[in-house]
Amino acid sequence: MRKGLSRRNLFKFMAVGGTTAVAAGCEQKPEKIIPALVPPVEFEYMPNTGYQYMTTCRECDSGACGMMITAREYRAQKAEGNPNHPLNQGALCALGQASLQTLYNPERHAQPRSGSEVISWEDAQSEFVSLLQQSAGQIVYLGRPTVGSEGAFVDNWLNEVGGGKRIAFSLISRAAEQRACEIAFGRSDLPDYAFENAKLLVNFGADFIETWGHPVQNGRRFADMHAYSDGKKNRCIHIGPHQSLSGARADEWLPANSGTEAMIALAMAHVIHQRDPRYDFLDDYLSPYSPELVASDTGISVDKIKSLAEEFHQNSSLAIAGGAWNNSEQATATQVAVFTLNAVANNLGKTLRFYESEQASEDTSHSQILQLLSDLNAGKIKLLIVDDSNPIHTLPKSLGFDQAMKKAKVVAISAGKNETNQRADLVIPALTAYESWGDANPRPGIFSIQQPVMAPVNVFDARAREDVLIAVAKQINPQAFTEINNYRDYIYELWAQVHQNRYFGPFENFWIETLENGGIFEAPRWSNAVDLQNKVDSVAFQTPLLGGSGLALIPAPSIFHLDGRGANKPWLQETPHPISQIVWDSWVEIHPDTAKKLGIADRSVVELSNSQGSLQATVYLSYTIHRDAVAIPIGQGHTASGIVADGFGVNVLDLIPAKTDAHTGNLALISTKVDVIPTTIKSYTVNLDGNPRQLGRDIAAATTVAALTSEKEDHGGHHRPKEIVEFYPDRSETAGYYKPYRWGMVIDLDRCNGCSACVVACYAENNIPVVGKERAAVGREMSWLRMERYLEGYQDETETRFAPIMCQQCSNAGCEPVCPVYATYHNPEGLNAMIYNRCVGTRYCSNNCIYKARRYNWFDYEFPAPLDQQLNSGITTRAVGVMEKCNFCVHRLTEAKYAARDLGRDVQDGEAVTACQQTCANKAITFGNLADPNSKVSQLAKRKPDVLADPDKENRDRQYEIFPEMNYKPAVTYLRKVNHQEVAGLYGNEHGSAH
Amino acid sequence: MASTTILETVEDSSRSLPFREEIDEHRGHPGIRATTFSYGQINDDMLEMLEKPHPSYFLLVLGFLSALLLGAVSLAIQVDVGIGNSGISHPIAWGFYITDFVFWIGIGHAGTLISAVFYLTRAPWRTAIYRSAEAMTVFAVLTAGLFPLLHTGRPWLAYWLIPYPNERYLWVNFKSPLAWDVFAVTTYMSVSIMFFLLGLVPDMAILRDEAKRRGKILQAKIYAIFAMSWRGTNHQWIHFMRGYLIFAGLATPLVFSVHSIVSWDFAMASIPGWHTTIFAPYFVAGAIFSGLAMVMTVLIPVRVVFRLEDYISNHVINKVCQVILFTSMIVGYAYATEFFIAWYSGSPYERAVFYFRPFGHMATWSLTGDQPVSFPLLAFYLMIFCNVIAPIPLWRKKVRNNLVAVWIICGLINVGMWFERFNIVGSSLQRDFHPYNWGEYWPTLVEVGITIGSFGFFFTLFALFMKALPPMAIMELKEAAEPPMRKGHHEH
Amino acid sequence: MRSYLISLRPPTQAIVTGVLIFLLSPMNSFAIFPISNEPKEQPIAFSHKLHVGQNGIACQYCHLYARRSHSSGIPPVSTCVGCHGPHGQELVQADHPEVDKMRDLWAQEKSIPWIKLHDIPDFVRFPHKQHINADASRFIDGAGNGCDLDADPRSLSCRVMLFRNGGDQRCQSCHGSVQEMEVAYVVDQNFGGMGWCMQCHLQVEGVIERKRAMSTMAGWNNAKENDAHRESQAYLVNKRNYHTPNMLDCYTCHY
Amino acid sequence: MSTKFSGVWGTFEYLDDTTEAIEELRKKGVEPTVLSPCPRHEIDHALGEPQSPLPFISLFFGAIGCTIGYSLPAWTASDWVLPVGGKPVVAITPFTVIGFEMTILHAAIFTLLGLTILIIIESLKNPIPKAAREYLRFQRDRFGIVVRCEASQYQLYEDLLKKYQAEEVYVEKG
Repeated sequence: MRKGLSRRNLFKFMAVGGTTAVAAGCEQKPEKIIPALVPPVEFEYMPNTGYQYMTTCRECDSGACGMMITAREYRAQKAEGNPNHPLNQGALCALGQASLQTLYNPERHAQPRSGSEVISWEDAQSEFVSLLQQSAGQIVYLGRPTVGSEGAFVDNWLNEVGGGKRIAFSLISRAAEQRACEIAFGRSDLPDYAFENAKLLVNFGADFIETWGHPVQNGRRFADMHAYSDGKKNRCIHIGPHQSLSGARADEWLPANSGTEAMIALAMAHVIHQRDPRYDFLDDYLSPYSPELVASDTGISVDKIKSLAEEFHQNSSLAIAGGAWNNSEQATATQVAVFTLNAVANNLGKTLRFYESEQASEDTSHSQILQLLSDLNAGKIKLLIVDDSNPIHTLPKSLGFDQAMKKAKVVAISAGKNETNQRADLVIPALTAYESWGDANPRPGIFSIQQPVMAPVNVFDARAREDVLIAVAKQINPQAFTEINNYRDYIYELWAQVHQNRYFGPFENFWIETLENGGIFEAPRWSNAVDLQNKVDSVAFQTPLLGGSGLALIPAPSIFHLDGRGANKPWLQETPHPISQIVWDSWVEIHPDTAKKLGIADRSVVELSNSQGSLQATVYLSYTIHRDAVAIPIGQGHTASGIVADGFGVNVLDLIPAKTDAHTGNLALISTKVDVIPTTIKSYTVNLDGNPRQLGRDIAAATTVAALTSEKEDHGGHHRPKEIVEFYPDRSETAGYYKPYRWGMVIDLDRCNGCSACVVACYAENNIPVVGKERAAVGREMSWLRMERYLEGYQDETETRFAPIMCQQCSNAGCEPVCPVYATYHNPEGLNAMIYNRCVGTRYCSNNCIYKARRYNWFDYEFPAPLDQQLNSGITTRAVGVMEKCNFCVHRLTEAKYAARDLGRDVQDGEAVTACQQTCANKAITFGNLADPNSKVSQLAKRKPDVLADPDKENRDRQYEIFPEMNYKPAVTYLRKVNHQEVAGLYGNEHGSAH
Repeated sequence: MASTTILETVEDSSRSLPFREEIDEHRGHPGIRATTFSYGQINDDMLEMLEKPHPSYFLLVLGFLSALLLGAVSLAIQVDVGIGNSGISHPIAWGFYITDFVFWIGIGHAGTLISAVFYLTRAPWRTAIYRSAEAMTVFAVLTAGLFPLLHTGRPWLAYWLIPYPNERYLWVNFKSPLAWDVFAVTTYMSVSIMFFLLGLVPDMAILRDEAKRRGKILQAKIYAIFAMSWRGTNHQWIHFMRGYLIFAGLATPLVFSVHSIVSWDFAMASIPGWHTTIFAPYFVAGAIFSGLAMVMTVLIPVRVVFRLEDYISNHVINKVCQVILFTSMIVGYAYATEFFIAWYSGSPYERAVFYFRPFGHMATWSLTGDQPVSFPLLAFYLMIFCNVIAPIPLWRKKVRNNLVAVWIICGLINVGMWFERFNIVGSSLQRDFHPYNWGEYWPTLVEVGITIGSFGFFFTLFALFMKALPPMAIMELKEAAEPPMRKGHHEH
Repeated sequence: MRSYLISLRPPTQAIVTGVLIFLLSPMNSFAIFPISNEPKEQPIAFSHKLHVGQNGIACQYCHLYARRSHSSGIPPVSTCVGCHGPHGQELVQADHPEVDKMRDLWAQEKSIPWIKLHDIPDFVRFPHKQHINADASRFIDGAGNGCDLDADPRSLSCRVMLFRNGGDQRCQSCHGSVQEMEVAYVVDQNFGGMGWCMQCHLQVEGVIERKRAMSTMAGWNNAKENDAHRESQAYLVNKRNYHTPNMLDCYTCHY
Repeated sequence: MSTKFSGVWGTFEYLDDTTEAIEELRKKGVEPTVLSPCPRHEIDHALGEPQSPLPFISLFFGAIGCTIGYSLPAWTASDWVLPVGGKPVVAITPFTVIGFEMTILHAAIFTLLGLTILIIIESLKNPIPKAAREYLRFQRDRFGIVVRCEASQYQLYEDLLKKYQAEEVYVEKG
């Protein structure tokens, strides 16, 4: 372009900007309007208009979810899933939503740094060059596992600069699973777990909703399999010492002793094998694992194992294992056992499938790390390049990475600050995935492109890591990368090959199409040739011995912080963990019975100690953990990752000893016991739930399959009055109301996994400020949408329920009539309009809201630069003293209406989408026009007339509203969670009254 | 008697006599010795109270002013930083400020009750105390009126609550109890001030003439403005007394309506513990209860300092104590009724709140175990103790005649009634429908500062009033006294 | 009244007048704190009069996003360069000092820091697009009649008339006769005020009916019949057979 | 009181003297103006129980206030229809609160205004001599009787007042 300006540099164009929400009469400083120097090409730019760009999410290691970024004024403002992408199909997880805060994180590196000294890019590059030249051949490149062409590129680059080794490092590695595939099936790739084909899912501790595999895809497939439909509901059994989110969604939890999941799998296989011997070579292998023999070790009764095995055999079933909780010293053996179980139950090719083409995934085994450590200590490595990884925080302290690191020069290439690059000799600020090129090929048939969706954030002087590498390589070796100038060229050429192999037509067209769609997506083809190999009997399972005394320690990967990289994102810190509802902290999950025995009170601080050291954290009592175990989430306890992360919580990995899995060399996370010692320290841990129980108030209601399908009368429906005598006619009789729209929502609690992606999406969409721990402690968090977690029942029968609660947009709202200035009123489309600029701030509406869905701006909240660039410029950012709440993303509705009007029609079903609905992988949220009887939301919200007429039959319908006896007439209809059996607490039928 | 002897010192001998209850039934009112005094004596006694104050008075005012200053500084901080500086939060969006508002409005009610309601019911013991009580009404309502303004998030926009024609075409929502509050409180404030000033007119004429006599022309002119050329002619008296009666007639339903409307701020909401039909009478009784207690708290020291046994006699205190006792029983009954209805209604939400108030948390359902004693818990027991138990000794006449005991009990009632309001405002919001949102409330220094400041504001105004205006209605004292008769008393 | 006022002393007169205006003025007539309509000094003395009035350049030649977006857009500097040419290739007004300022900025790759005039508060969403493309036939009969542009060009009837005329005149209905302005300024003192917006919107057919009369007397008398009748008067569905936007819903502009 | 006062006025120490003098004067067809430090029903009785028209003023303006109190909310609510909480737009029940408060407010304001105006009118009708106005004990403990009369009757009324043991009697010659 002219004058050397790329079009993406033009985000100076801010026709509307600044903050000028000043009361009338105050003298305003004249605002400046700075026009662009060069007009952007017309169809590419329109002020105040969101443009969508497809790219790939790079937040988690498994990841290659497609992302669709909405950019306004050339600033990315919202991340959504790419609807074309087969993995996530338009949805994103909480981490993906929060990727915007990777981009705009104020703690990103702004300049290259040598030691603690800020240097120029020229100096940084020349220093990098000299380091590389000094240590040719003794270079190690430690990076994240790659799913695209980046790995090959780096390998190539290492060759060009003098030779070295690349190590892919991920704490939550699937290496054991991969190794087990090799042993059991002779495949070098990972299988596809077809949840949706199974009628029974037995989960041996995989946290498939949180971190294992592709959580977004898992969540969707699990919901498809598990959700109630047409009078049927499939079952999910969770086996393991810790429930967590995945276990909470299961229908039954078998609290097996830590590390013994494989024994149950083998015992089940034993039972099935005896009945239906499919593989002869298993006779010896399975014989030591009869249910009778394993019962005492696992803590699961013989009958239970037998009946489970029976069920597993009879139905189309799937057993899965993996994730952090299977990462014991027997990780590979556990996986082999589970694969064996699937094989004997004849699940191969049905629910456990392999792709036709064998695409080996990268070796993420920790043996490489251990090798690296010994090499470092031996002085064999001169230069360590750490790319976007944080081994100091992520690896157990016992491995001594920080000491080993001192033996070599360290170059850190990273966008954000962390503990490792704080200690690096040279820090190269890298661009985030939003600003740079890349691609991903997570499974055969998916080629996902990662393109820059905006110019680099203007306050950071960062460059794309690959571009830096190319530039450096060219300085060292003039023959290197002669074909290309930057990584975009590399990707471009690479995709030309993809094009050659598959498509006709000119490449340019293909390239543009790829960028528009976000990649190439082909349907998977399955292999039929996979069968269990007799090598499995080479893997002998031994009961893992946990060192030390006390309770087994379970480091639980957090759905928000993953291995720690999410901790510096304000949204993820402020969103309460779905299980514990704790924000900005770590906690120790202990069974109440155990706590009683040890004399530990809830919310007290305990000290955990083993041979590795000790740490202190607050106790969270929960029935969702084995009596002999404690769980601590991974990811907190940072010291140099920025103000949002530092000083919050503890790093549980410090307690993990350096034990490994025999087959892969993977770190064993389940490998130690800890002593739990009460202390007298005052706890300052903040949980956002005022009460963990709903006291029979049916906020998150449930019913059973039997109740829904039988004709039996049920007298559980005492909430809704038998007869509602209306004092006034319905609002729909008011002239002009609900014509043509009456926005409404249906939330299916049977599909909701509690993953809280919707909560983060709401933060991102609606400019909701993050308030910090101190203010969250007094209830001033601003989240418009909250994932409420309620517990039902006791002991092992405890059921966890989730209910996303936002403003219910009531017809007979309590908030409206009490506002003295009409700042909130019922608008003709059925929304509780909240008009910020009219609000005086009496807070009466909040008091009178029975759902407490309103949030108040107690202060003028700050969006520290450059987080302010993320603010959605299509809506008002609220000032102090103003009430706010969910408005069903009214700006999105307005945009949909404008778009429809341009086409000369009304908005059709599915055109207006709220942010929470958009990002929900499980499709638990349906939004639309209730005034249209044919819309999906109307269909879902419709109740059976006979049930509506007779409240005694209430449990026979899944639709319900919260607090129907208040007659607020909410526009949000919930669908009951469907259980297989009724779960009743001691006070299950009480309503929270005293007696 | 020559005109030169108008203001010769009234003999003091009668005052040094020990108190005698047995006063000649035919002269004046039994129990109030001042009704036997001559017009001149009453006049001079009252004017003496307005003499140059003792230095300790200035010290007292200084003390009140510093409390006021504390409140002003706290308020400045809050407006500057934002309402978040207070302890109120989600879900307890109303805290100290609304408590203070209701408390001060309640204090105001006693004044109107004494001046209007007891005027209509011809309770003779009101005469000596009604002016002070009415002044308290005005000051209390002024104090109360500040709180709805300063508790809003954007107090600079609080004028939007007034229905005035504006450029935006927007009006206020008259269905909102807060809009009712605006009307009720401003009406109450206006009527109280008018009533107060109206009653002052003849007394201002007395002050005007007294100042004139002493040759203080400027003072006389200022008093003359308020006296509105009052001469005491029969025509003036006729209209005045009729007007006074009408005002009393208007103020009587007003006083009951205002606190009812204030109670509807809560009763109109759906929140358990608020949504109660009993609130209007309950609040009115509470208002009278606390207001009379405040009257006693203030007037007992006044009686001691100014040695006004003849005016604020034990008989008067006795009567006030009887009303306090009566309203205490009403309030106690209301507490009991609330609990009974909460149980009897079967509503789980009501039951939960009323379980919460005395017992704090609900550990039986909670996995979060024991919580510290929360603030409303303290409020609840203080409320029960101060409002129901503390007044019980008043059943004995001996206690009612003991000034110290009465003063202590009335002080306790003030504390108790403040906490009663806090209990209502705070605890219901802490445990409402949605258990997920249950929260705790602890006030911050700013809120405490503003609350102290409100007391400073009230007492500063009252202290100034004590020395600027006749604290008792001279005209009415005279009216109640035996008129001078040459031929002695005759039945009428 | 007038003679009485005159007999008062000026300060009293002012106070009394003020109070009377405050109390008696019809609701739609005033803004308490009017917006300054003083022309503001701009970095470059750009003359709309010259460009629009004399040379006849259409508004949307420069403000090119007006029909497509919320924002009308300030012309990029390259639009200026397109006609005037950069240093070294001067075209129109080769040596005008003000134009040279623009060329200097262009040479330095800097934008022109214009001062914002038409500034509505951030809590208002004003879509230029919806107004530029609006269907002018939806005004009530007679709206905009009786406009006398010479006497009072900023009267309501004239503003509506300009809007109905369409084209560049539609821009003038809010921004005034820009083609006659040497330095642009805000013509209406209450520009951007809510009542100022509503004045015109109340001239749209059905809006008054919808605003005032379409109350339900729910529960009182014949509510249903009355409301159905009123609804029929409110033109909920327009001639193109889709629902018209509700100009009275607060959420239309404030969100 | 621009016209010069012509008449007789006297001061009394005792109420019964005063009332007897009034009764005597009224028998002679004179309506005296009586000054007293406080209202006494004996004086009213002697004057023949005169009544004030003030209640009618209060009632009238109270009614107007009531009308405003209902019509203002009703009109403003229907001026721009903003339905809230499932309630009717013009909801009579809650407007009763406003109606009541406005009734009281208007009645009170206009009672005070009416009272002032009535007193001014009466004062103009029944002027008091300047000397009587400056006699400072009427507000304290003395009663006074003012009789407006022609010069010819000065002696008559002076004697009459003295007969009832007026302390001081003054003749104001207009």
